[in-house]
Amino acid sequence: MNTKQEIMEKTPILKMENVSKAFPGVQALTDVNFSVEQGEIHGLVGKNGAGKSTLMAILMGILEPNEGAITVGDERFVAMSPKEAIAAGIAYVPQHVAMMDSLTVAENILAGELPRNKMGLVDWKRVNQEAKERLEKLGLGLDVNKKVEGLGVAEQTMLAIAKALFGNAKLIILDEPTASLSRADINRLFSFIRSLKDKGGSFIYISHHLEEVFEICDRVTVIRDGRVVGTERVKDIDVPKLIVMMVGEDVEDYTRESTCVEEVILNLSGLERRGYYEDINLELRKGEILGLTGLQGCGAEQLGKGLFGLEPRGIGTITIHGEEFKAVKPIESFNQGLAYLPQDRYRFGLVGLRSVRENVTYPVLDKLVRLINLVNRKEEKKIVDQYITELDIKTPSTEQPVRLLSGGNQQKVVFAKMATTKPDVLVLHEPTQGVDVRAKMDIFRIIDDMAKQGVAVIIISTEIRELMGVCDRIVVMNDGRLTKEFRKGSKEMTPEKILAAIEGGKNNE
Amino acid sequence: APKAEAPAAEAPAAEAPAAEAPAKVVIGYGAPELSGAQGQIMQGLIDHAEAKGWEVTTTNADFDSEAQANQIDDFIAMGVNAIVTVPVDSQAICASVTKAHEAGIPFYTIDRGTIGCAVDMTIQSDNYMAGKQAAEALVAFLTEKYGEPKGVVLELQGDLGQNVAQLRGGGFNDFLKDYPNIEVISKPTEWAADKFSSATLDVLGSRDDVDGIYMHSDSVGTTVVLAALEQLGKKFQRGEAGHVFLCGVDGSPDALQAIRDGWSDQASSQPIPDFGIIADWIEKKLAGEDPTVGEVVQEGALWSPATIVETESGFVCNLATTSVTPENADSDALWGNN
Amino acid sequence: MKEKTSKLLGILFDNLIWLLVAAGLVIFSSLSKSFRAPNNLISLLYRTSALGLLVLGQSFTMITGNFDLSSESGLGLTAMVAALLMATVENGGLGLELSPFLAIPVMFGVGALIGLVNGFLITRLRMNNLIVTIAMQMILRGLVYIISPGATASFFPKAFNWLGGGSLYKIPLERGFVNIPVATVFVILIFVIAHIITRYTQFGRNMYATGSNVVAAKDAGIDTDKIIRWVYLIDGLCMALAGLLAAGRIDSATPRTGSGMTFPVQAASVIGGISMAGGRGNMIGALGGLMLWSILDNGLSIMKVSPFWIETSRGLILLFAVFLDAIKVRRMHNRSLIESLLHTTIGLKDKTVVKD
Amino acid sequence: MNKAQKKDWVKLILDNFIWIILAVLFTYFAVNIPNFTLKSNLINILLHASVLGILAIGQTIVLLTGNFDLSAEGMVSLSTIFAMWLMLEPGIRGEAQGSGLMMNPFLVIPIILLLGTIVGFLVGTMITQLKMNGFIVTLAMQLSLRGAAMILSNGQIMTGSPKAFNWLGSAKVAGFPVSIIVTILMFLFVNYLLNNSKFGRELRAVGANPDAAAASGFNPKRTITLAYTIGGFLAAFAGWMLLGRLETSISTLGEGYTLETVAASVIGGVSLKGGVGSVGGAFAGVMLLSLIDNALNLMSVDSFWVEAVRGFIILIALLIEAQKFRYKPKVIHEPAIEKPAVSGTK
Ligand SMILES: Nc1ncnc2c1ncn2[C@@H]1O[C@H](COP(=O)(O)OP(=O)(O)OP(=O)(O)O)[C@@H](O)[C@H]1O
Ligand SMILES: Nc1ncnc2c1ncn2[C@@H]1O[C@H](COP(=O)(O)OP(=O)(O)OP(=O)(O)O)[C@@H](O)[C@H]1O
Ligand SMILES: [Mg+2]
Ligand SMILES: [Mg+2]
Repeated sequence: MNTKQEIMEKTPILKMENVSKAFPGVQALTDVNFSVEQGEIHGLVGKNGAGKSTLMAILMGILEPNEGAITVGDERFVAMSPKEAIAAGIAYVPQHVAMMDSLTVAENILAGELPRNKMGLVDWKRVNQEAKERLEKLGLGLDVNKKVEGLGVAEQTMLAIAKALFGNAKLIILDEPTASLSRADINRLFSFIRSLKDKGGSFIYISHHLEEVFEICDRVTVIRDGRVVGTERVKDIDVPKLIVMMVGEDVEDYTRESTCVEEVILNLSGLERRGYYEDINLELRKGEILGLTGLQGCGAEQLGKGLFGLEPRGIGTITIHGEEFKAVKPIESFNQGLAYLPQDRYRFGLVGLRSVRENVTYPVLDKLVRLINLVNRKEEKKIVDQYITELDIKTPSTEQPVRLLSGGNQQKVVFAKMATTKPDVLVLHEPTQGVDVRAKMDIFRIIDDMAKQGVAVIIISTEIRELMGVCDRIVVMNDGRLTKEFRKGSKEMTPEKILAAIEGGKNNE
Repeated sequence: APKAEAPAAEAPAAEAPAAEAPAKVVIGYGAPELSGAQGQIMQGLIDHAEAKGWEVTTTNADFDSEAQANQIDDFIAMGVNAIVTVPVDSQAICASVTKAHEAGIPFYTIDRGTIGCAVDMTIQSDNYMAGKQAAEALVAFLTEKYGEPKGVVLELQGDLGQNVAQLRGGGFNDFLKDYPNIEVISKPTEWAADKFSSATLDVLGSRDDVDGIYMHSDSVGTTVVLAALEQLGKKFQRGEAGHVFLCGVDGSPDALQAIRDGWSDQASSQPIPDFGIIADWIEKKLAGEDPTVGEVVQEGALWSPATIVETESGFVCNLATTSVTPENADSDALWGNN
Repeated sequence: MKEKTSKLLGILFDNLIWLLVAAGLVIFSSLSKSFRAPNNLISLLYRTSALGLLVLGQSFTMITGNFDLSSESGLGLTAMVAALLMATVENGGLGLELSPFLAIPVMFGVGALIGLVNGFLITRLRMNNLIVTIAMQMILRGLVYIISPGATASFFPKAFNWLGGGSLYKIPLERGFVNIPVATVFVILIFVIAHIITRYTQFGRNMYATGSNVVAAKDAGIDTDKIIRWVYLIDGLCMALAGLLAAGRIDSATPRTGSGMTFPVQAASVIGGISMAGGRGNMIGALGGLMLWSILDNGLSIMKVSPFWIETSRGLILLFAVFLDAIKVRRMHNRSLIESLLHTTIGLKDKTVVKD
Repeated sequence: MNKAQKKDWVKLILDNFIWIILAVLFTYFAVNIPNFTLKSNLINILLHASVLGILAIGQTIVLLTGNFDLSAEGMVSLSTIFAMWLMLEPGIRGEAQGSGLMMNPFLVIPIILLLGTIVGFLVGTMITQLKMNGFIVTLAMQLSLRGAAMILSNGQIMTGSPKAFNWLGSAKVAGFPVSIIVTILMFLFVNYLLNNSKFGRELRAVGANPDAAAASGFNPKRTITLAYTIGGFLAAFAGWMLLGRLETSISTLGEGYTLETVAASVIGGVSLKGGVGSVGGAFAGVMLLSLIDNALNLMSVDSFWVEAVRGFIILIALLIEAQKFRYKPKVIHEPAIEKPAVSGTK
């Protein structure tokens, strides 16, 4: 075993040579050379729409390249099929995990390789058992008999990872696995990845969280506009350098000075939904940006959805501008001045089949409607073009179906859509997930502008650094209760303290 | 052949056994469908049966032989005294006939015989003959029009899966075989009114040389076809130039009316409600009596004289059909007129 | 105690279809003596055996997220082919008077062929499964008319009718006997097999995976297209079996045999809990759907409901069945039963309170 | 950008591929079938397309929301029978009893249109508010409506609708049937509406992803209900048109229209999963079917072959149409999410 590894050392397990790929209206990849060595964790970074996922899709045989060749181990492919890719020992956690909603967690994890008894029939006992073990190794305590429908994005990602990591794959691709994961999950994930690496496993790791790249990767390759800018050992560079490689200029964390005034807009008192959250009391001022953070399943998600009416809200009173907020359905919430950016952009955020233009203007159609509800195309186009430039959404045209955009660009569309509504209260759940360093700044600037115009904003997120940069106040939620509050400027407000507060709930159990 | 009297006279004799069996006599009637003439047939049987104080339970197979088989199973399960059906399919029905006889229940069919098994009696009007009658009228018309039997005629067929349609088509086409100069364009319609319409529109809309139209069912066809002709500006009365000769089978009220109004020319009228007289023979059967081969006469009845013959599919009672033309279109004896 | 009962209710609701079946049996039995006659009860599945096979095929395709509207004609064609081969000339056959043991394999050949063509068009040429099968329905029915042509072929060797019309065992009674038809037993048997396939084999689970989410299934290395092709092949064989049952049942094949079965097939499967979205439902449920359908069919006609009213009654009863089914869907929203009931019946519920 | 424009052309062609097929087929028939291009025949083709077309509009609107409507053909049957029942004199015509109300057509027309609308609304409500399975609900509704028609008519043919009523179905303007003009106008209007109105956006959004639509401030339930309501109205309207042409009705009228309309819509590029497609495409689909039927009536095809040939041509058309998938890029960015139970279809 060990000797074998010695030999394999330094020999690339994967080589992609001169790979090019064009889509209608988009040159996604030009002449990309990319290789991964046995037993290394190879980072892959680049702006949204740079071509990372496309490259991986080609590697998995989901897309076929226009040119180029792929060598896995000692096999050479011009274009491989998904079956071949899997046979060659490559496992893939796509940027957008697809789950079989109508099947149980256990079956989703083991699909295609269900354990069978000697009669060749599926052995459900063992199916559940193995699934359970895998999840526990990743520190997930999910009920494996539950159907996947109703699970959150984070949980679904973890399932996908659980599926990929435990196969006997030689090379494992993780395309933005942490976009929706909490820090705790990430830590567990990383330690597990390392243990596999020690056993000789190789990884391709895609992320927009550059500090993660430095934390876990050995080498990193940067792609810009479909071209490889370069490959570096992480030892040899630092974050700013990397950013310059990606973006072409350097970007520092976004910070702002508070714009909030005394006038209270939103008031939550005694909000409670059994099993999710209880005793929620909160005041939000005009122009204030409030960060709400906590562990997965701390109840923040349900609170957000509840406020907006995607899920039952439970009991308690809410007032906006002093008058009671009774909305139980999204449409009513919009009308009463509350807008919400959902975390699960595929279920709640986007209508993938429809164009960028349509998606952006859905919530404001009423304002665009002229006689007998015909939409005013001119104004519509104005709005859309404005956001496409402001967020530099990478799309061949406004008519491109959103599902054909890159993940980050899709996220930008979701954000643009919410920004168009000019609400009194804006609730954003992970607004920057999957978005590149540069675009994050644009997003925060827009949030800032809205706050300046007097909108009260709640950002539900696990990205403490970002929150610290942009929020006037950060509230920590623990097992459904608001346990701690940090004010901007107070010396209390340090990442360590906040993290402690977040984990706190767990500790005192 | 010995001449039997009209079975109605036998009625008193039938009382006795009916009395022995205290339970009311129940007849199971299985209709193949309920649109057009079929509804009339069912009503006819019900009328005759209820006149005898019997009860009739009815089902509708909707053109589905298997459904009919199921429904007859149900009758057997209910233990009816006799089963009467209009078979969806003359051969497919046999499985059910055997079952019924095994259960000791007499089995009768109306309008269509069985093929391959014997029933207690079939009462029918000759569909093949009906088609012939239409063809005769057509030939007469064409000969008058051109001095010789030639021309083009559109045949609107019923559902070719059913032997009614095949007989009505067969009688018509076989008769025309002797007239090579008459071209027949046949279009299937599955008895559907809209298909009658579109076929007429399409064919007459694309060619002007069509002299006549033969409808496998004038109860479905007459109004529809006339409406279509009007659409095409080809609706002329008898005698006018460009009049399209209309003939068909059934002798529905509309058809007769159209004949009287001079739009239509011929209809082979079936003695549809009279099929119900099968009740008389059922009564006999229940009294343990078999039909007698020979002629049956009843004064003033259009179906009379009917002839009873014994075939390998059991006794068959053929009721006369009438070719209705402007001359006899008013006769009250026609079912379409009352 | 309280959650025990609600748990019980939960179980009942998950097998709602069988609840309905039971209800149907009880109601009709109490209403009609002839309905509860043992022979009639046993014949419930006998009368719909052919339908059952189509439901089975349909369920398979629907589990993978596809439709098959061609099966009714497939049944007709396979039946007619066999009939033509076996029947004598005067009975509408070709006069080959083939032995059933040759004719039946030919049937299955035809069925398999239909399945293969469907599968090929849908997976290789990426044609919309619904329309493909609609077109196939026309084509196959057309072929029946062409080969027959338009005539019935009947009277087959006993061996051929055994499965569809034969009786397995006759229990003598004081008057008459209780007859256990082969078809009844056969249908139950085949549904059990189907259940085992769908629940306990890798192939079966791959069917669900495919129907539940093609992308995910592909990611898991499942060759979804292959699965779909297999499913349509099986479906084709089901048509042949159905043809065998239907033809054997009435000892003949008419040009119309099977026509108009499409909607009953769909209805039975969907009532049985097979989702048209794919990936949901199980064969036992489908069997229940079949039972319910034939209970309605048999019950209504035995109840001396006027044929004019049967359609309507069936429609309304169907509506009621789906209505109950809807309550079940609400339960999936993990609501309490009472709430579901309230909500489903009049849409009234205190929106702001939810008991989990 | 130039490249992108070229690609847009490809897209344009692909999206309107059905029209090309239509054109090809038309030329083929025109060349091979005598009299095919006669004015009277062309009018006939449109005439057949009219009733089916109206129904196809309704079907498309419902399909866009990701649902089926199997009940429309039942409404065609009931609306016509009910109209007859209201207008005819009591039972002089065999068994087919009119109610004897002898109602004035100008009253009857609004009544049946209202009937259709109400039934459509009921269906929609059952599906959205009571969360009942759309497929079965509409199927059951079809049975019930047909049944009602059968009860009203005793299963008998009812003939002889008054002239005033038949206007829509049989009248002509300058030798051009009103029904065609109305149908074409209807298509143009609805097509424009769906492509430019908020309602159109809403329909497609709800069909493609109900949850996201709801989260975007739409009301899926309202939309779906509205779609079915419109469908019901159009079904009754089609009934009015058809009765006007046939002057005859029977409870079995319109059997098989459901499959035809669904086929037409899908051939015209409407997705059964909802969210994509246009009424214009559906119109092309209807034209295709009607073209085929007409051609089959003109050609001297053996009656026994008609059905098979018909199916075969449809299959070929679809086959060609389907091959455009080869020019469409694969999607790597959307987990094919299954729709939740908004429409009741679990
Ligand atoms: N199926 C498709 N059709 C057309 N264009 C596509 C398609 N898939 C991807 N693209 C385009 O290719 C480019 C690269 O996309 P890709 O998803 O690889 O970017 P990415 O690096 O993964 O971005 P992100 O960080 O946002 O995930 C983008 O501009 C995207 O719009
Ligand atoms: N227990 C639950 N957990 C999670 N989500 C839920 C739960 N109950 C309902 N929802 C979601 O909350 C939303 C509103 O609930 P509900 O089912 O009342 O909507 P609805 O029935 O469409 O509204 P209406 O009252 O108009 O029928 C729906 O999107 C539903 O999916
Ligand atoms: Mg990506
Ligand atoms: Mg509700």
